[in-house]
Amino acid sequence: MKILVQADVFDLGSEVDAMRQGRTDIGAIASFVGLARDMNDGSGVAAMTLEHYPGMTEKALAALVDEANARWALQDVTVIHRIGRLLPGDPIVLVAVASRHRGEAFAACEFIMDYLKTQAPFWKKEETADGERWVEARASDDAAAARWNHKPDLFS
Amino acid sequence: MKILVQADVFDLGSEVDAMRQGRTDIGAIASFVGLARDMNDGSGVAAMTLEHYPGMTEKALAALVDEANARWALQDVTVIHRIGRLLPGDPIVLVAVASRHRGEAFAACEFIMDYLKTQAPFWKKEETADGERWVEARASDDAAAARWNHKPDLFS
Amino acid sequence: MKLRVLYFARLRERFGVAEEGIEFAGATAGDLLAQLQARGGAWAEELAAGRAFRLAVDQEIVALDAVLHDGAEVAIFPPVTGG
Amino acid sequence: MKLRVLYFARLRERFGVAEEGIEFAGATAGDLLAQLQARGGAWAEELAAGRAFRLAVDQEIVALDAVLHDGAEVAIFPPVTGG
Repeated sequence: MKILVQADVFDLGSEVDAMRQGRTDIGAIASFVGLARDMNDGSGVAAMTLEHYPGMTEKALAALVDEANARWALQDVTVIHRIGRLLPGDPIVLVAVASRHRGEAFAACEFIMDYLKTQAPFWKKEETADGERWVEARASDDAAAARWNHKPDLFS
Repeated sequence: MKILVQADVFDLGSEVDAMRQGRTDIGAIASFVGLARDMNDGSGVAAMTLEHYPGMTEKALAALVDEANARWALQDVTVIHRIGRLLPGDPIVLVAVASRHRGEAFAACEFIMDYLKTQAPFWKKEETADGERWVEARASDDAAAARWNHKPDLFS
Repeated sequence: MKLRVLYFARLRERFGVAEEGIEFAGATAGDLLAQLQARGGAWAEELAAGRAFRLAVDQEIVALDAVLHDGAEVAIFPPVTGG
Repeated sequence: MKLRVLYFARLRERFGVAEEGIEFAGATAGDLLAQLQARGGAWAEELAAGRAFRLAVDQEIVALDAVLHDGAEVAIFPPVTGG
Protein backbone atom coordinates (compact mmCIF):
# COMPACT_ATOMS: atom_id res chain seq x y z
CA MET A 1 0.00 0.00 0.00
CA LYS A 2 1.35 3.41 -0.99
CA ILE A 3 -0.30 6.75 -0.24
CA LEU A 4 1.36 10.00 -1.25
CA VAL A 5 0.39 13.66 -1.26
CA GLN A 6 2.94 15.58 -3.29
CA ALA A 7 3.53 18.61 -5.50
CA ASP A 8 5.60 16.61 -7.98
CA VAL A 9 4.15 14.95 -11.03
CA PHE A 10 3.63 11.17 -10.87
CA ASP A 11 3.98 8.56 -13.60
CA LEU A 12 1.21 5.99 -14.06
CA GLY A 13 3.43 3.50 -15.86
CA SER A 14 6.11 3.53 -13.15
CA GLU A 15 3.55 3.17 -10.37
CA VAL A 16 1.79 0.23 -11.97
CA ASP A 17 5.10 -1.41 -12.91
CA ALA A 18 6.19 -1.07 -9.26
CA MET A 19 3.04 -2.94 -8.18
CA ARG A 20 3.72 -5.80 -10.61
CA GLN A 21 7.46 -6.01 -10.00
CA GLY A 22 8.54 -9.54 -9.09
CA ARG A 23 4.97 -10.81 -8.65
CA THR A 24 3.15 -13.50 -10.60
CA ASP A 25 -0.02 -13.69 -8.50
CA ILE A 26 -1.75 -10.50 -9.71
CA GLY A 27 -4.49 -11.00 -12.28
CA ALA A 28 -5.87 -7.49 -12.67
CA ILE A 29 -4.75 -3.90 -12.19
CA ALA A 30 -7.43 -1.23 -12.51
CA SER A 31 -6.15 2.30 -12.48
CA PHE A 32 -7.41 5.83 -12.76
CA VAL A 33 -5.78 9.16 -13.53
CA GLY A 34 -7.67 12.42 -13.02
CA LEU A 35 -6.42 15.34 -15.12
CA ALA A 36 -6.80 19.11 -14.95
CA ARG A 37 -9.10 20.24 -17.78
CA ASP A 38 -9.05 23.50 -19.69
CA MET A 39 -12.81 23.98 -19.16
CA ASN A 40 -15.06 23.64 -16.12
CA ASP A 41 -18.64 24.76 -15.57
CA GLY A 42 -18.62 26.52 -18.92
CA SER A 43 -15.53 28.70 -18.54
CA GLY A 44 -11.92 28.37 -19.58
CA VAL A 45 -9.52 27.43 -16.81
CA ALA A 46 -5.95 28.69 -17.19
CA ALA A 47 -4.64 26.93 -14.09
CA MET A 48 -5.78 25.56 -10.75
CA THR A 49 -4.29 25.41 -7.27
CA LEU A 50 -4.94 22.49 -4.95
CA GLU A 51 -4.97 23.21 -1.23
CA HIS A 52 -5.17 20.45 1.37
CA TYR A 53 -5.20 19.83 5.13
CA PRO A 54 -1.76 18.34 5.88
CA GLY A 55 -2.02 15.46 8.30
CA MET A 56 -5.73 14.87 7.88
CA THR A 57 -5.33 14.28 4.15
CA GLU A 58 -3.02 11.31 4.61
CA LYS A 59 -5.28 9.90 7.35
CA ALA A 60 -8.39 10.27 5.22
CA LEU A 61 -6.74 8.55 2.24
CA ALA A 62 -5.45 5.74 4.46
CA ALA A 63 -8.97 5.28 5.87
CA LEU A 64 -10.40 5.02 2.33
CA VAL A 65 -7.83 2.40 1.38
CA ASP A 66 -8.50 0.47 4.61
CA GLU A 67 -12.20 0.50 3.83
CA ALA A 68 -11.53 -0.75 0.28
CA ASN A 69 -9.32 -3.53 1.67
CA ALA A 70 -12.11 -4.52 4.07
CA ARG A 71 -14.65 -4.70 1.24
CA TRP A 72 -12.63 -6.48 -1.45
CA ALA A 73 -9.76 -8.97 -1.68
CA LEU A 74 -7.02 -6.64 -2.90
CA GLN A 75 -3.34 -7.32 -3.40
CA ASP A 76 -2.02 -3.75 -3.50
CA VAL A 77 -3.28 -0.18 -3.68
CA THR A 78 -1.51 3.04 -4.68
CA VAL A 79 -3.05 6.49 -4.20
CA ILE A 80 -1.17 9.66 -5.17
CA HIS A 81 -2.74 13.11 -5.03
CA ARG A 82 -0.97 16.27 -6.11
CA ILE A 83 -1.17 19.66 -4.46
CA GLY A 84 -0.10 23.13 -5.55
CA ARG A 85 -0.55 24.87 -8.91
CA LEU A 86 -1.43 22.71 -11.92
CA LEU A 87 -2.01 23.50 -15.59
CA PRO A 88 -4.59 22.01 -17.95
CA GLY A 89 -3.46 18.53 -18.99
CA ASP A 90 -1.53 17.97 -15.75
CA PRO A 91 -2.36 14.78 -13.84
CA ILE A 92 -3.97 15.47 -10.43
CA VAL A 93 -4.71 12.11 -8.88
CA LEU A 94 -3.79 8.48 -9.44
CA VAL A 95 -5.47 5.39 -7.96
CA ALA A 96 -4.24 1.91 -8.90
CA VAL A 97 -5.59 -1.32 -7.45
CA ALA A 98 -4.20 -4.83 -7.93
CA SER A 99 -6.31 -7.92 -7.34
CA ARG A 100 -6.59 -11.51 -8.51
CA HIS A 101 -9.82 -10.73 -10.34
CA ARG A 102 -10.91 -7.77 -12.38
CA GLY A 103 -14.28 -7.18 -10.75
CA GLU A 104 -12.69 -6.43 -7.39
CA ALA A 105 -9.97 -4.25 -8.89
CA PHE A 106 -12.49 -2.13 -10.82
CA ALA A 107 -14.89 -1.80 -7.89
CA ALA A 108 -12.20 -0.83 -5.38
CA CYS A 109 -10.59 1.68 -7.76
CA GLU A 110 -13.88 3.46 -8.46
CA PHE A 111 -14.87 3.29 -4.78
CA ILE A 112 -11.63 4.96 -3.71
CA MET A 113 -12.07 7.73 -6.30
CA ASP A 114 -15.71 8.34 -5.37
CA TYR A 115 -14.87 8.57 -1.68
CA LEU A 116 -11.76 10.61 -2.22
CA LYS A 117 -13.94 13.17 -4.04
CA THR A 118 -16.20 13.63 -1.01
CA GLN A 119 -14.06 12.63 2.02
CA ALA A 120 -10.47 13.71 1.48
CA PRO A 121 -9.69 17.34 2.45
CA PHE A 122 -8.54 18.82 -0.86
CA TRP A 123 -9.90 22.03 -2.38
CA LYS A 124 -9.45 23.37 -5.90
CA LYS A 125 -9.21 27.01 -6.86
CA GLU A 126 -9.42 27.81 -10.56
CA GLU A 127 -7.94 30.73 -12.49
CA THR A 128 -10.37 31.90 -15.16
CA ALA A 129 -10.68 35.00 -17.35
CA ASP A 130 -13.05 36.40 -14.69
CA GLY A 131 -10.53 35.88 -11.89
CA GLU A 132 -10.09 33.16 -9.32
CA ARG A 133 -12.91 30.95 -8.05
CA TRP A 134 -13.15 28.07 -5.62
CA VAL A 135 -14.63 24.96 -7.19
CA GLU A 136 -17.97 24.08 -5.60
CA ALA A 137 -18.68 20.55 -4.41
CA ARG A 138 -20.93 18.66 -6.80
CA ALA A 139 -24.14 16.88 -5.87
CA SER A 140 -23.15 14.26 -8.47
CA ASP A 141 -20.04 13.45 -6.41
CA ASP A 142 -22.12 12.96 -3.27
CA ALA A 143 -24.43 10.72 -5.28
CA ALA A 144 -21.50 8.71 -6.63
CA ALA A 145 -20.14 8.14 -3.13
CA ALA A 146 -23.60 7.32 -1.76
CA ARG A 147 -23.88 4.43 -4.24
CA TRP A 148 -21.44 2.56 -2.03
CA ASN A 149 -23.77 2.84 0.99
CA HIS A 150 -21.35 4.69 3.19
CA LYS A 151 -22.59 6.56 6.24
CA PRO A 152 -24.02 9.88 5.05
CA ASP A 153 -22.07 13.09 5.36
CA LEU A 154 -22.61 14.76 8.67
CA PHE A 155 -23.20 18.24 7.27
CA SER A 156 -24.42 19.25 3.87
CA MET B 1 -9.28 4.89 -31.12
CA LYS B 2 -6.58 2.25 -31.22
CA ILE B 3 -7.15 -1.51 -31.36
CA LEU B 4 -4.23 -3.90 -31.60
CA VAL B 5 -3.79 -7.68 -31.44
CA GLN B 6 -0.11 -8.43 -31.09
CA ALA B 7 2.47 -10.88 -29.74
CA ASP B 8 4.67 -8.08 -28.40
CA VAL B 9 4.42 -6.74 -24.90
CA PHE B 10 2.66 -3.38 -24.44
CA ASP B 11 3.40 -0.57 -22.00
CA LEU B 12 0.53 0.94 -20.03
CA GLY B 13 2.37 4.19 -19.31
CA SER B 14 3.23 4.81 -22.98
CA GLU B 15 -0.31 4.04 -24.13
CA VAL B 16 -1.94 6.36 -21.61
CA ASP B 17 0.65 9.08 -22.26
CA ALA B 18 -0.13 8.81 -25.98
CA MET B 19 -3.83 9.40 -25.23
CA ARG B 20 -3.06 12.54 -23.20
CA GLN B 21 -0.41 13.93 -25.53
CA GLY B 22 -1.16 17.51 -26.53
CA ARG B 23 -4.67 17.48 -25.07
CA THR B 24 -6.10 19.56 -22.24
CA ASP B 25 -9.74 18.51 -22.51
CA ILE B 26 -9.47 15.05 -20.90
CA GLY B 27 -10.60 14.84 -17.28
CA ALA B 28 -10.35 11.13 -16.59
CA ILE B 29 -8.50 8.09 -17.88
CA ALA B 30 -9.60 4.72 -16.52
CA SER B 31 -7.42 1.82 -17.49
CA PHE B 32 -7.11 -1.88 -16.95
CA VAL B 33 -4.32 -4.40 -17.38
CA GLY B 34 -4.99 -8.14 -17.19
CA LEU B 35 -1.98 -10.26 -16.24
CA ALA B 36 -1.11 -13.95 -16.55
CA ARG B 37 -1.22 -15.52 -13.06
CA ASP B 38 0.83 -18.41 -11.74
CA MET B 39 -2.30 -20.15 -10.41
CA ASN B 40 -5.70 -20.85 -11.94
CA ASP B 41 -8.47 -23.15 -10.79
CA GLY B 42 -6.25 -24.52 -8.04
CA SER B 43 -3.22 -25.56 -10.07
CA GLY B 44 0.08 -23.93 -10.87
CA VAL B 45 0.36 -22.48 -14.37
CA ALA B 46 3.86 -22.45 -15.89
CA ALA B 47 2.81 -20.64 -19.07
CA MET B 48 -0.17 -20.02 -21.30
CA THR B 49 -0.72 -19.71 -25.02
CA LEU B 50 -3.34 -17.40 -26.47
CA GLU B 51 -4.93 -18.41 -29.75
CA HIS B 52 -7.30 -16.12 -31.65
CA TYR B 53 -9.34 -15.85 -34.84
CA PRO B 54 -7.43 -13.41 -37.03
CA GLY B 55 -9.76 -10.99 -38.74
CA MET B 56 -12.75 -11.64 -36.53
CA THR B 57 -10.83 -10.62 -33.41
CA GLU B 58 -10.18 -7.11 -34.67
CA LYS B 59 -13.80 -6.79 -35.84
CA ALA B 60 -15.16 -7.99 -32.49
CA LEU B 61 -12.94 -5.57 -30.56
CA ALA B 62 -13.94 -2.69 -32.86
CA ALA B 63 -17.61 -3.57 -32.32
CA LEU B 64 -17.13 -3.49 -28.54
CA VAL B 65 -15.47 -0.09 -28.74
CA ASP B 66 -18.23 1.21 -31.04
CA GLU B 67 -20.83 0.02 -28.56
CA ALA B 68 -18.98 1.73 -25.69
CA ASN B 69 -18.81 4.95 -27.72
CA ALA B 70 -22.55 4.73 -28.35
CA ARG B 71 -23.30 4.32 -24.65
CA TRP B 72 -20.95 6.90 -23.13
CA ALA B 73 -19.34 10.22 -24.10
CA LEU B 74 -15.76 9.05 -24.59
CA GLN B 75 -12.76 10.96 -25.89
CA ASP B 76 -10.47 8.07 -26.75
CA VAL B 77 -10.20 4.31 -26.30
CA THR B 78 -7.22 1.97 -26.60
CA VAL B 79 -7.53 -1.83 -26.56
CA ILE B 80 -4.48 -4.07 -26.93
CA HIS B 81 -4.67 -7.86 -26.59
CA ARG B 82 -1.65 -10.11 -26.81
CA ILE B 83 -1.49 -13.53 -28.47
CA GLY B 84 1.09 -16.31 -28.35
CA ARG B 85 2.91 -17.79 -25.36
CA LEU B 86 2.95 -15.80 -22.12
CA LEU B 87 4.52 -16.41 -18.73
CA PRO B 88 3.08 -15.67 -15.27
CA GLY B 89 3.36 -11.94 -14.60
CA ASP B 90 3.14 -11.05 -18.30
CA PRO B 91 0.48 -8.51 -19.28
CA ILE B 92 -2.25 -9.99 -21.52
CA VAL B 93 -4.72 -7.22 -22.20
CA LEU B 94 -4.92 -3.45 -21.84
CA VAL B 95 -8.02 -1.26 -22.02
CA ALA B 96 -7.73 2.50 -21.49
CA VAL B 97 -10.62 4.96 -21.81
CA ALA B 98 -10.43 8.75 -21.76
CA SER B 99 -13.45 10.88 -20.97
CA ARG B 100 -14.29 14.26 -19.50
CA HIS B 101 -15.74 12.63 -16.40
CA ARG B 102 -14.64 9.66 -14.36
CA GLY B 103 -17.99 7.84 -14.19
CA GLU B 104 -18.08 7.37 -17.95
CA ALA B 105 -14.42 6.37 -18.17
CA PHE B 106 -14.81 3.72 -15.46
CA ALA B 107 -18.06 2.33 -16.86
CA ALA B 108 -16.79 2.09 -20.43
CA CYS B 109 -13.50 0.49 -19.37
CA GLU B 110 -15.21 -2.20 -17.33
CA PHE B 111 -17.86 -2.72 -20.03
CA ILE B 112 -15.21 -3.30 -22.70
CA MET B 113 -13.37 -5.80 -20.47
CA ASP B 114 -16.56 -7.67 -19.56
CA TYR B 115 -17.60 -7.95 -23.19
CA LEU B 116 -14.14 -8.78 -24.44
CA LYS B 117 -14.16 -11.74 -22.03
CA THR B 118 -17.30 -13.18 -23.60
CA GLN B 119 -17.39 -11.82 -27.17
CA ALA B 120 -13.86 -11.58 -28.56
CA PRO B 121 -12.49 -14.81 -30.11
CA PHE B 122 -9.48 -15.54 -27.92
CA TRP B 123 -8.77 -18.86 -26.25
CA LYS B 124 -6.24 -19.65 -23.52
CA LYS B 125 -4.37 -22.89 -23.13
CA GLU B 126 -2.47 -23.37 -19.89
CA GLU B 127 0.65 -25.46 -19.22
CA THR B 128 0.36 -27.13 -15.81
CA ALA B 129 2.22 -29.95 -14.04
CA ASP B 130 -0.53 -32.28 -15.35
CA GLY B 131 -0.01 -31.20 -18.94
CA GLU B 132 -1.83 -28.72 -21.14
CA ARG B 133 -5.44 -27.72 -20.68
CA TRP B 134 -7.80 -25.32 -22.42
CA VAL B 135 -9.26 -22.75 -20.04
CA GLU B 136 -13.02 -23.19 -19.72
CA ALA B 137 -15.34 -20.21 -20.09
CA ARG B 138 -16.63 -18.98 -16.74
CA ALA B 139 -20.27 -18.47 -15.82
CA SER B 140 -19.09 -15.43 -13.81
CA ASP B 141 -17.84 -13.81 -17.03
CA ASP B 142 -21.21 -14.33 -18.68
CA ALA B 143 -22.85 -12.81 -15.62
CA ALA B 144 -20.49 -9.83 -15.69
CA ALA B 145 -21.29 -9.16 -19.35
CA ALA B 146 -25.03 -9.67 -18.76
CA ARG B 147 -25.01 -6.82 -16.21
CA TRP B 148 -24.73 -4.45 -19.15
CA ASN B 149 -27.99 -5.77 -20.66
CA HIS B 150 -26.54 -6.85 -23.95
CA LYS B 151 -28.36 -9.29 -26.15
CA PRO B 152 -27.83 -12.76 -24.71
CA ASP B 153 -25.31 -15.17 -26.16
CA LEU B 154 -26.79 -17.25 -28.91
CA PHE B 155 -25.43 -20.56 -27.68
CA SER B 156 -24.47 -21.60 -24.19
CA MET C 1 -22.31 -24.14 -52.60
CA LYS C 2 -18.76 -24.11 -51.31
CA LEU C 3 -17.91 -23.06 -47.75
CA ARG C 4 -14.64 -22.36 -45.99
CA VAL C 5 -14.95 -23.78 -42.47
CA LEU C 6 -12.56 -22.91 -39.62
CA TYR C 7 -12.13 -24.57 -36.23
CA PHE C 8 -10.39 -23.05 -33.24
CA ALA C 9 -8.83 -23.98 -29.91
CA ARG C 10 -10.11 -27.20 -28.31
CA LEU C 11 -12.37 -27.99 -31.28
CA ARG C 12 -9.47 -27.60 -33.73
CA GLU C 13 -7.48 -30.08 -31.68
CA ARG C 14 -10.36 -32.55 -31.24
CA PHE C 15 -11.23 -32.51 -34.96
CA GLY C 16 -7.58 -32.54 -36.01
CA VAL C 17 -8.20 -29.85 -38.61
CA ALA C 18 -7.92 -26.06 -38.56
CA GLU C 19 -9.62 -25.27 -41.85
CA GLU C 20 -11.32 -27.09 -44.71
CA GLY C 21 -13.36 -26.48 -47.85
CA ILE C 22 -16.80 -28.09 -47.66
CA GLU C 23 -19.35 -28.78 -50.41
CA PHE C 24 -22.67 -27.87 -48.86
CA ALA C 25 -26.15 -28.58 -50.20
CA GLY C 26 -28.13 -27.28 -47.20
CA ALA C 27 -29.34 -23.78 -46.36
CA THR C 28 -28.62 -22.81 -42.75
CA ALA C 29 -25.80 -23.02 -40.23
CA GLY C 30 -27.87 -25.68 -38.48
CA ASP C 31 -27.84 -27.78 -41.67
CA LEU C 32 -24.05 -27.52 -41.79
CA LEU C 33 -23.80 -28.69 -38.19
CA ALA C 34 -25.98 -31.72 -39.02
CA GLN C 35 -23.67 -32.54 -41.93
CA LEU C 36 -20.59 -32.33 -39.68
CA GLN C 37 -22.23 -34.33 -36.87
CA ALA C 38 -22.90 -37.10 -39.40
CA ARG C 39 -19.12 -37.65 -39.58
CA GLY C 40 -19.45 -39.34 -36.18
CA GLY C 41 -16.70 -39.54 -33.50
CA ALA C 42 -15.50 -36.23 -32.11
CA TRP C 43 -17.74 -34.40 -34.61
CA ALA C 44 -20.91 -36.03 -33.31
CA GLU C 45 -19.81 -35.59 -29.73
CA GLU C 46 -18.63 -31.97 -29.76
CA LEU C 47 -21.40 -30.62 -31.96
CA ALA C 48 -24.25 -32.41 -30.19
CA ALA C 49 -27.22 -30.33 -29.06
CA GLY C 50 -26.53 -28.85 -25.64
CA ARG C 51 -22.74 -28.67 -26.07
CA ALA C 52 -21.18 -25.26 -25.59
CA PHE C 53 -19.80 -23.88 -28.84
CA ARG C 54 -20.15 -20.75 -30.92
CA LEU C 55 -20.75 -20.31 -34.62
CA ALA C 56 -19.66 -17.35 -36.73
CA VAL C 57 -20.44 -16.61 -40.39
CA ASP C 58 -18.17 -14.16 -42.14
CA GLN C 59 -16.70 -13.32 -38.74
CA GLU C 60 -19.98 -12.42 -37.02
CA ILE C 61 -21.55 -14.61 -34.31
CA VAL C 62 -24.79 -16.11 -35.64
CA ALA C 63 -27.58 -18.44 -34.52
CA LEU C 64 -28.36 -21.86 -35.97
CA ASP C 65 -30.97 -20.46 -38.35
CA ALA C 66 -28.48 -18.18 -40.12
CA VAL C 67 -28.64 -18.72 -43.89
CA LEU C 68 -25.30 -19.52 -45.53
CA HIS C 69 -24.15 -18.27 -48.90
CA ASP C 70 -21.66 -19.60 -51.44
CA GLY C 71 -18.14 -18.72 -50.38
CA ALA C 72 -19.09 -18.01 -46.76
CA GLU C 73 -16.42 -18.25 -44.07
CA VAL C 74 -17.95 -20.31 -41.27
CA ALA C 75 -16.16 -20.74 -37.94
CA ILE C 76 -16.94 -23.14 -35.11
CA PHE C 77 -15.23 -22.61 -31.76
CA PRO C 78 -15.56 -23.03 -27.97
CA PRO C 79 -16.83 -20.20 -25.75
CA VAL C 80 -14.09 -17.60 -25.67
CA THR C 81 -11.61 -17.22 -22.79
CA GLY C 82 -9.40 -14.22 -23.57
CA GLY C 83 -8.76 -11.12 -21.54
CA MET D 1 -9.82 24.94 27.58
CA LYS D 2 -7.57 25.98 24.72
CA LEU D 3 -8.28 24.95 21.14
CA ARG D 4 -6.26 25.22 17.95
CA VAL D 5 -8.67 26.12 15.16
CA LEU D 6 -7.83 25.82 11.46
CA TYR D 7 -9.68 27.20 8.43
CA PHE D 8 -9.23 26.06 4.85
CA ALA D 9 -9.91 27.15 1.29
CA ARG D 10 -12.78 29.59 0.80
CA LEU D 11 -13.44 29.88 4.55
CA ARG D 12 -9.77 30.68 5.23
CA GLU D 13 -10.00 33.49 2.69
CA ARG D 14 -13.34 34.83 3.92
CA PHE D 15 -12.25 34.82 7.57
CA GLY D 16 -8.80 36.16 6.72
CA VAL D 17 -7.13 33.68 9.05
CA ALA D 18 -5.66 30.21 8.53
CA GLU D 19 -5.18 29.23 12.15
CA GLU D 20 -5.77 30.66 15.62
CA GLY D 21 -5.68 29.67 19.30
CA ILE D 22 -9.11 30.02 20.94
CA GLU D 23 -10.07 30.07 24.63
CA PHE D 24 -13.20 27.96 24.82
CA ALA D 25 -15.59 27.59 27.74
CA GLY D 26 -18.21 25.45 25.98
CA ALA D 27 -18.42 21.70 25.54
CA THR D 28 -19.27 20.68 21.98
CA ALA D 29 -18.28 21.57 18.42
CA GLY D 30 -21.70 23.21 18.15
CA ASP D 31 -20.83 25.49 21.07
CA LEU D 32 -17.62 26.52 19.31
CA LEU D 33 -19.56 27.35 16.15
CA ALA D 34 -21.92 29.54 18.20
CA GLN D 35 -18.92 31.36 19.68
CA LEU D 36 -17.47 31.97 16.20
CA GLN D 37 -20.83 33.06 14.72
CA ALA D 38 -21.06 35.65 17.50
CA ARG D 39 -18.11 37.46 15.88
CA GLY D 40 -20.61 38.60 13.20
CA GLY D 41 -19.74 39.47 9.56
CA ALA D 42 -18.34 36.63 7.48
CA TRP D 43 -18.33 34.41 10.59
CA ALA D 44 -22.06 34.76 11.17
CA GLU D 45 -22.75 34.38 7.46
CA GLU D 46 -20.56 31.39 6.61
CA LEU D 47 -21.30 29.39 9.74
CA ALA D 48 -25.07 29.96 9.75
CA ALA D 49 -27.30 26.91 10.01
CA GLY D 50 -27.91 25.43 6.58
CA ARG D 51 -24.57 26.56 5.11
CA ALA D 52 -22.39 23.83 3.63
CA PHE D 53 -19.24 23.30 5.66
CA ARG D 54 -17.45 20.43 7.39
CA LEU D 55 -16.00 20.19 10.87
CA ALA D 56 -13.10 17.97 11.91
CA VAL D 57 -11.72 17.35 15.40
CA ASP D 58 -8.21 15.96 15.62
CA GLN D 59 -8.39 15.35 11.84
CA GLU D 60 -11.58 13.26 11.89
CA ILE D 61 -14.87 14.53 10.49
CA VAL D 62 -17.36 15.00 13.36
CA ALA D 63 -20.93 16.13 13.97
CA LEU D 64 -22.01 19.22 15.88
CA ASP D 65 -22.50 17.28 19.10
CA ALA D 66 -18.85 16.13 19.23
CA VAL D 67 -17.35 16.93 22.63
CA LEU D 68 -14.13 18.96 22.49
CA HIS D 69 -11.14 18.48 24.76
CA ASP D 70 -8.35 20.78 25.87
CA GLY D 71 -5.71 21.02 23.15
CA ALA D 72 -8.02 19.72 20.41
CA GLU D 73 -7.25 20.57 16.78
CA VAL D 74 -10.53 21.75 15.28
CA ALA D 75 -10.83 22.43 11.54
CA ILE D 76 -13.64 24.12 9.66
CA PHE D 77 -13.71 23.91 5.88
CA PRO D 78 -15.96 23.84 2.80
CA PRO D 79 -17.11 20.56 1.23
CA VAL D 80 -14.06 19.03 -0.39
CA THR D 81 -13.34 19.23 -4.13
CA GLY D 82 -10.16 17.24 -4.77
CA GLY D 83 -9.57 14.36 -7.13
